Amino acid sequence: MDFEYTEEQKMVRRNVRAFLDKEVEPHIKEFDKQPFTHDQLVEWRRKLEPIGFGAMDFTAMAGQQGVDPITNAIVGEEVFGCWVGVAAAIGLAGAASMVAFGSDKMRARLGDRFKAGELIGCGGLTEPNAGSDNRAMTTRAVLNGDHYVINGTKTWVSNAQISDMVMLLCKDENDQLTQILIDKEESPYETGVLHKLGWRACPIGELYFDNCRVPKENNLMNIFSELMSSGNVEQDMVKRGLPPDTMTRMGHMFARGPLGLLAYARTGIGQAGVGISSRATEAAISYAKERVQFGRPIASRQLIQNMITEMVFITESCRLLVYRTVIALDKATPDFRMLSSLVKAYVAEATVNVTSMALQVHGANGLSEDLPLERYFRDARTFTIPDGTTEINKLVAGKELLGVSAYV
Amino acid sequence: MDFEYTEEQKMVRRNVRAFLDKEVEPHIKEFDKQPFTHDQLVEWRRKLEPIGFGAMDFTAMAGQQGVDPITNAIVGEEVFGCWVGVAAAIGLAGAASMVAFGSDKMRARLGDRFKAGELIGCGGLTEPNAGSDNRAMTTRAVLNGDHYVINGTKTWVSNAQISDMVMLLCKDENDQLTQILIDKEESPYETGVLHKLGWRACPIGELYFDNCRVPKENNLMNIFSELMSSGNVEQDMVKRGLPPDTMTRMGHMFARGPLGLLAYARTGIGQAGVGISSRATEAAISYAKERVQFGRPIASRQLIQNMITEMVFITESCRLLVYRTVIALDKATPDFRMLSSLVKAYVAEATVNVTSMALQVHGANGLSEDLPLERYFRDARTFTIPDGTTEINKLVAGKELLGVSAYV
Amino acid sequence: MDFEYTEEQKMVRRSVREFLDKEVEPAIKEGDKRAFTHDELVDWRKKLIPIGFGSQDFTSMAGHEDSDPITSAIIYEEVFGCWGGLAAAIYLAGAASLVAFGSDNLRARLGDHLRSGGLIGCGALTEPGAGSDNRAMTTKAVLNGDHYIINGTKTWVSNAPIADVVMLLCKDDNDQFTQILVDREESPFETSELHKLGWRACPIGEVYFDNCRVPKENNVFLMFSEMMASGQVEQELEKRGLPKDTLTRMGEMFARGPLGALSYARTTIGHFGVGISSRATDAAISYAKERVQFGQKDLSSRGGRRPTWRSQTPGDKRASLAWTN
Amino acid sequence: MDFEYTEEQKMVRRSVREFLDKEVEPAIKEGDKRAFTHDELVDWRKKLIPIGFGSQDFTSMAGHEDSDPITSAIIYEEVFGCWGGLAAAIYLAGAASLVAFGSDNLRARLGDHLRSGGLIGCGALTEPGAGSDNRAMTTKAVLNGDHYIINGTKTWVSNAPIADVVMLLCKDDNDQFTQILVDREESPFETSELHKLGWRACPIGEVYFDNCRVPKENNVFLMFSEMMASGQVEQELEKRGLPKDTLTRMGEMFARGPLGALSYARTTIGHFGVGISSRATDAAISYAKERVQFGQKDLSSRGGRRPTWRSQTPGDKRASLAWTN
Repeated sequence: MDFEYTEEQKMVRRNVRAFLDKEVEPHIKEFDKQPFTHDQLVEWRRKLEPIGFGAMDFTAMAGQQGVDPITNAIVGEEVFGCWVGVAAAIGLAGAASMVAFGSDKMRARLGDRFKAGELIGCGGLTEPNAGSDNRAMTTRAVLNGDHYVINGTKTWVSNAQISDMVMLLCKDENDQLTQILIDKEESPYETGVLHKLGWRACPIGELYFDNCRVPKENNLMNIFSELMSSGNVEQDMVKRGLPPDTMTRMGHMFARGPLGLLAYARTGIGQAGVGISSRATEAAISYAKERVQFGRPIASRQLIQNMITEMVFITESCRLLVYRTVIALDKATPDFRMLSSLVKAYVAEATVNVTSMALQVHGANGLSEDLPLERYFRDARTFTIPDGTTEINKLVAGKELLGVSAYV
Repeated sequence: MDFEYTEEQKMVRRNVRAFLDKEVEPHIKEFDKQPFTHDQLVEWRRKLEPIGFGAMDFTAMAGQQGVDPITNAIVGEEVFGCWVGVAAAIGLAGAASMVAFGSDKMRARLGDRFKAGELIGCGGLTEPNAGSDNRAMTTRAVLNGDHYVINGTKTWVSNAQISDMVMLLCKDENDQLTQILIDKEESPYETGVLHKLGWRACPIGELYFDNCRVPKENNLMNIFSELMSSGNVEQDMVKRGLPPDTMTRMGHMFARGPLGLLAYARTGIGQAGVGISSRATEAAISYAKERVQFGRPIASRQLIQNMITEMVFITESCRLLVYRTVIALDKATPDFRMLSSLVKAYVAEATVNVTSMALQVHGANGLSEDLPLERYFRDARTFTIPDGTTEINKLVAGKELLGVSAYV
Repeated sequence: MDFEYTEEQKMVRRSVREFLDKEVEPAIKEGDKRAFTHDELVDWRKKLIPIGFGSQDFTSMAGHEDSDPITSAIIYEEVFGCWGGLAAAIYLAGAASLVAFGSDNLRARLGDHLRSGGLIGCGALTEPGAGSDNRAMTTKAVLNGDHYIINGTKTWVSNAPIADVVMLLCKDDNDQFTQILVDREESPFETSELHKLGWRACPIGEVYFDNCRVPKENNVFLMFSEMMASGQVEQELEKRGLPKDTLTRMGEMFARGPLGALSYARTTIGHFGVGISSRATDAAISYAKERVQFGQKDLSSRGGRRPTWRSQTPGDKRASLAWTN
Repeated sequence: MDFEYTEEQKMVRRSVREFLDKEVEPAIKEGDKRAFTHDELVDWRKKLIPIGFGSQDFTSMAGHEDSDPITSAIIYEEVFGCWGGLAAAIYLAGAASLVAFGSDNLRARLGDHLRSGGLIGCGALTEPGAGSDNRAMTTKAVLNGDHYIINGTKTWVSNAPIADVVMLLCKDDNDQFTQILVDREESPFETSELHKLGWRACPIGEVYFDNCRVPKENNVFLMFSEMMASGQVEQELEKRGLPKDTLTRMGEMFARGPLGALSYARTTIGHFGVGISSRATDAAISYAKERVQFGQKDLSSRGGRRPTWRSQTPGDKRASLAWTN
């Protein structure tokens, strides 16, 4: 066991932090008021590419290729800790990377824009009446000749209203879950906007499919099974401009069905939580040392030290558990599902607690939009819902730990 | 960074656990009713020596020599998790190892019994009116010819009533803190017994010094400064049967004054907490899977999974922070004092919470003395007081983090 | 709405607290080391009845020892806050009060004991396999002629080891819940003691029914339905020395089935919590005001002086939450 | 002790809730996007005065808009629970009520406005460097002839951007706390707005005093001491249209110095908490009963139907904590 960062990891954190402080921080206040437009998000994605965040690699959710998972976690902590709005929007736009698996026609139509980083993707999972319970989904794709005809509504979809394409999870004629890629230009769909507590810069909305026609060949499940049975997967990958071992890596991510990807997303929220908690704690420490009341810095008061030591304890113990999870995911150890849900549930809640205390240390200034504390708090509070609420993730972890489900 | 145990560490945990389950567990119920007698404790210490716990090396508190700190932590977790009473009594008896630094006369008188593992030591720090505030100590050693004459009362001293010798912290004529070794046979003192919530097997009591005469040469501070200035420390160590690098290792422990040793004790409480939490959580998981109510195991109920996932989250995140602290201590990194107090404060409190939930999962059986849950809970609750209360450790950590003291 | 104690309520608290400080507090340290014997508990109960705690009125289970529920709450807070083990044992012994509704035979044999406060009852509900899930109970009373034959094990029964009478909840031949009064003398059964974290003075244990024979007339449901059907409820009550409105008050307690009384027991745990928290907070306030660390007071003047918190009774009035309300 | 609402109190809650559901609730979504202008707030206040919230009686600061404190609490719970931003703005505007104690000049100029509910007040306490530590205040009023010259900055002042009158807490020449009423028209000062997490509709901002000249007679301490010393308190009060017992009631509020009124404001935050928690719990209960996940109800019948919780007002009576009490 070893708890030290390598010199390179320390350098990555330093560089990323310096980049964010210089290039991003000064713009947050202006841009975190409204959801990004399509072009704004494309621009921000390009801006963050140099630090290795938001690369249009499909494995982006599982971290950059060839980069060790702790380094990825460090980058995730820093970017999310700096500005959740931009990090969430870019991260979730990564669904567009699925285009690389699309048909020749799709790749011909969208490949260039994808490579240029201009394609904004989104993932349609949640429905008004199907949140934690994905079996209750009613959005359906019915095959009609060589097209699917899709009907239904998806909600709480990040980037919905600025999306170029959708990775849709829905049911087929046989009531089986299936995944379909939808190119908005070819298969238009309507969208709506949702307004919310946090993640202000990240567009979140609804997708409305009203007899939306999508070519049969866009069924992602079919694409993958054909790829696997073709016998020349590695060549095919190279043809698509993907690394030869792509499918092996996909295997880890999807090892547990179409929702396997969630383990990455959930661990990502753990990283985000630790990143936000770190920033908030750092801010509280600085403020407490500077703010003088009753003749001494408030840092010298026991009730302030009570909050700050608790914030440090929570942040540092969560950080280590997130790292352990990140490595478990990378190695696909048997406990990765349990750990990723444990981290999603408890680190997200812990982050609400830490950001709330950090705000409190700042007094009225903690409420002010001139300082980032109120944003940290709103963004942290938001994290306890997506990618499985705290409650459903406790039940996912509980099932892994106890061998019995308590969902119903 | 790396979060995996080595094969050897896993084997150590397995072996230690198997040994404890076979040799110790069956006897706890009988022996945890009363504080050990002197001979009982000697016997238990001998019994546990094969697994590397309780060796009469002065560095025992800092872990076995030559054994990596994580392995030490594993042994500590397992022994404390099995039976705090025996672990605390043996661990704190280790003060006797200071005899190796004593005068020729002392070593001649006590050396054999020490080597045979028969010498029970204790550390006199707390006084009725000097707990966290050691500057308020009133026990005083006044030099009179070639003897100190000591007067005062020490309380909450583990092993006090069965001790052969005391490592005493007190004030000298100049109101400076000093440390003196007291051989009970040579310098008799009276003792009293305290009754308490937990740690039932571990004797805790008071020491009464009433004009107690101790040879001047037993002043530990003098011993060390003479050793350091002698110019042949390594030979001296060998003469005393100690490893040549002993003083360098001592340096770490005492680097921050006579209370530096506390960082080891505090981290040890973190290890103990994680050990107890692990056992309690394991017990709750087993019980929840077995206990059937309303036709199904209670493991399938959401309120039970809520408790158990929280217990796992707390235990595993605390475990990693304790390991990080153990390594920080071993390497004497600048944050070891902060981390050891953070761990003492928050892991001890977390352990109370975990053991309380584990008891609750067991229903009435959790209250029963036939199962260990009520003992885990009492022992865990006890840990928030010794070696600095939760509160004073928050202030120690807070001072390190914020650069300003909030003690007063 | 009105949040003030009446003068009388304040006086009750004061006098109960004074009584407890004088008569009970000094005995706790020794007394809480092991569970009460039968006679010890009877002595304690007789001692506390005058302050309004532990009367053998069946309604004591409802915490209504005083006609005013807030006054009852005050008494319960004080007694439970003073010594949980004692209060729990006396409170739960109140199950014996059902004897007053029993047959002539039962009343003839136990009535005097009951009235003198000498009868210790217990309520047997939990089983090893039936805790929250009372439908899983397996203890069964099978009617055989004019007796029930009872078999089964009850656990975590307060006062079990020293009980004279058990109020047993079990199932009958038809797997329906039923309640039976078991008189230990007439229908012997074995018990054992369980050792536990708290409530050290309150004996808790298991009750083993091994073909235990109990007269049919001891069925509590029958007792009441017969009384109701007799058309002479008031006379029956008078004969038993019970107030006329007894059944109305019972009705409130049992309005929700045989487990209805639990609502009262659960509220009593609330009194316990408030009482003990209040004592603990008083103690913390006293200690915190007295304990000096890191200066703030002249330490030199304190040498050798025994701190007051060591000798003070927990109910020290100088800092009492209860009084300031 | 008595924990029941009177029939009248229940009726007050019902009618206030109905009023709010009808007149206020529909406006919140738009209205809470930005801070009120002066005239918007005046309109809202005039709308709410009839239900007993926001009267310009100085005692409104004490939450005593009704003679019965529990009734007042009910009204406060409901209004704060409905729309925190609105309630806070109106409540804190009540500082203007001190104008009634002001000089003839002040009353002549502002009295009508005050009585009509058109005067917005604010209380300026916090400074950038003086939060909890009010002794660190640096805003100073220096007497120069018959005027004070005031210099300093106050921050986190509710209603600052739209206030007509400031009740200023600052220090005088002798570094003693003093309180001065500043009429913005007569003694102009600049303000700015602060943007913040919550209370979106309530304007909060800073107040900048830059050699601001205020007539000496606007010193609140002086106003009161002169009135007391005049020997004609009742006549003075009558002249000002205030009830005869006004000073007695004031005495209660200010009994603990110039910051005494804070105890009232702090209790008001308690009403806020209870009101908003009650609304939030009601909403959670409704939603939890309606929301189906993992089956339990026939989903097929629900397709396309808009769940009620989307359209329902938060005050849905079907599951209201307040009503069940």
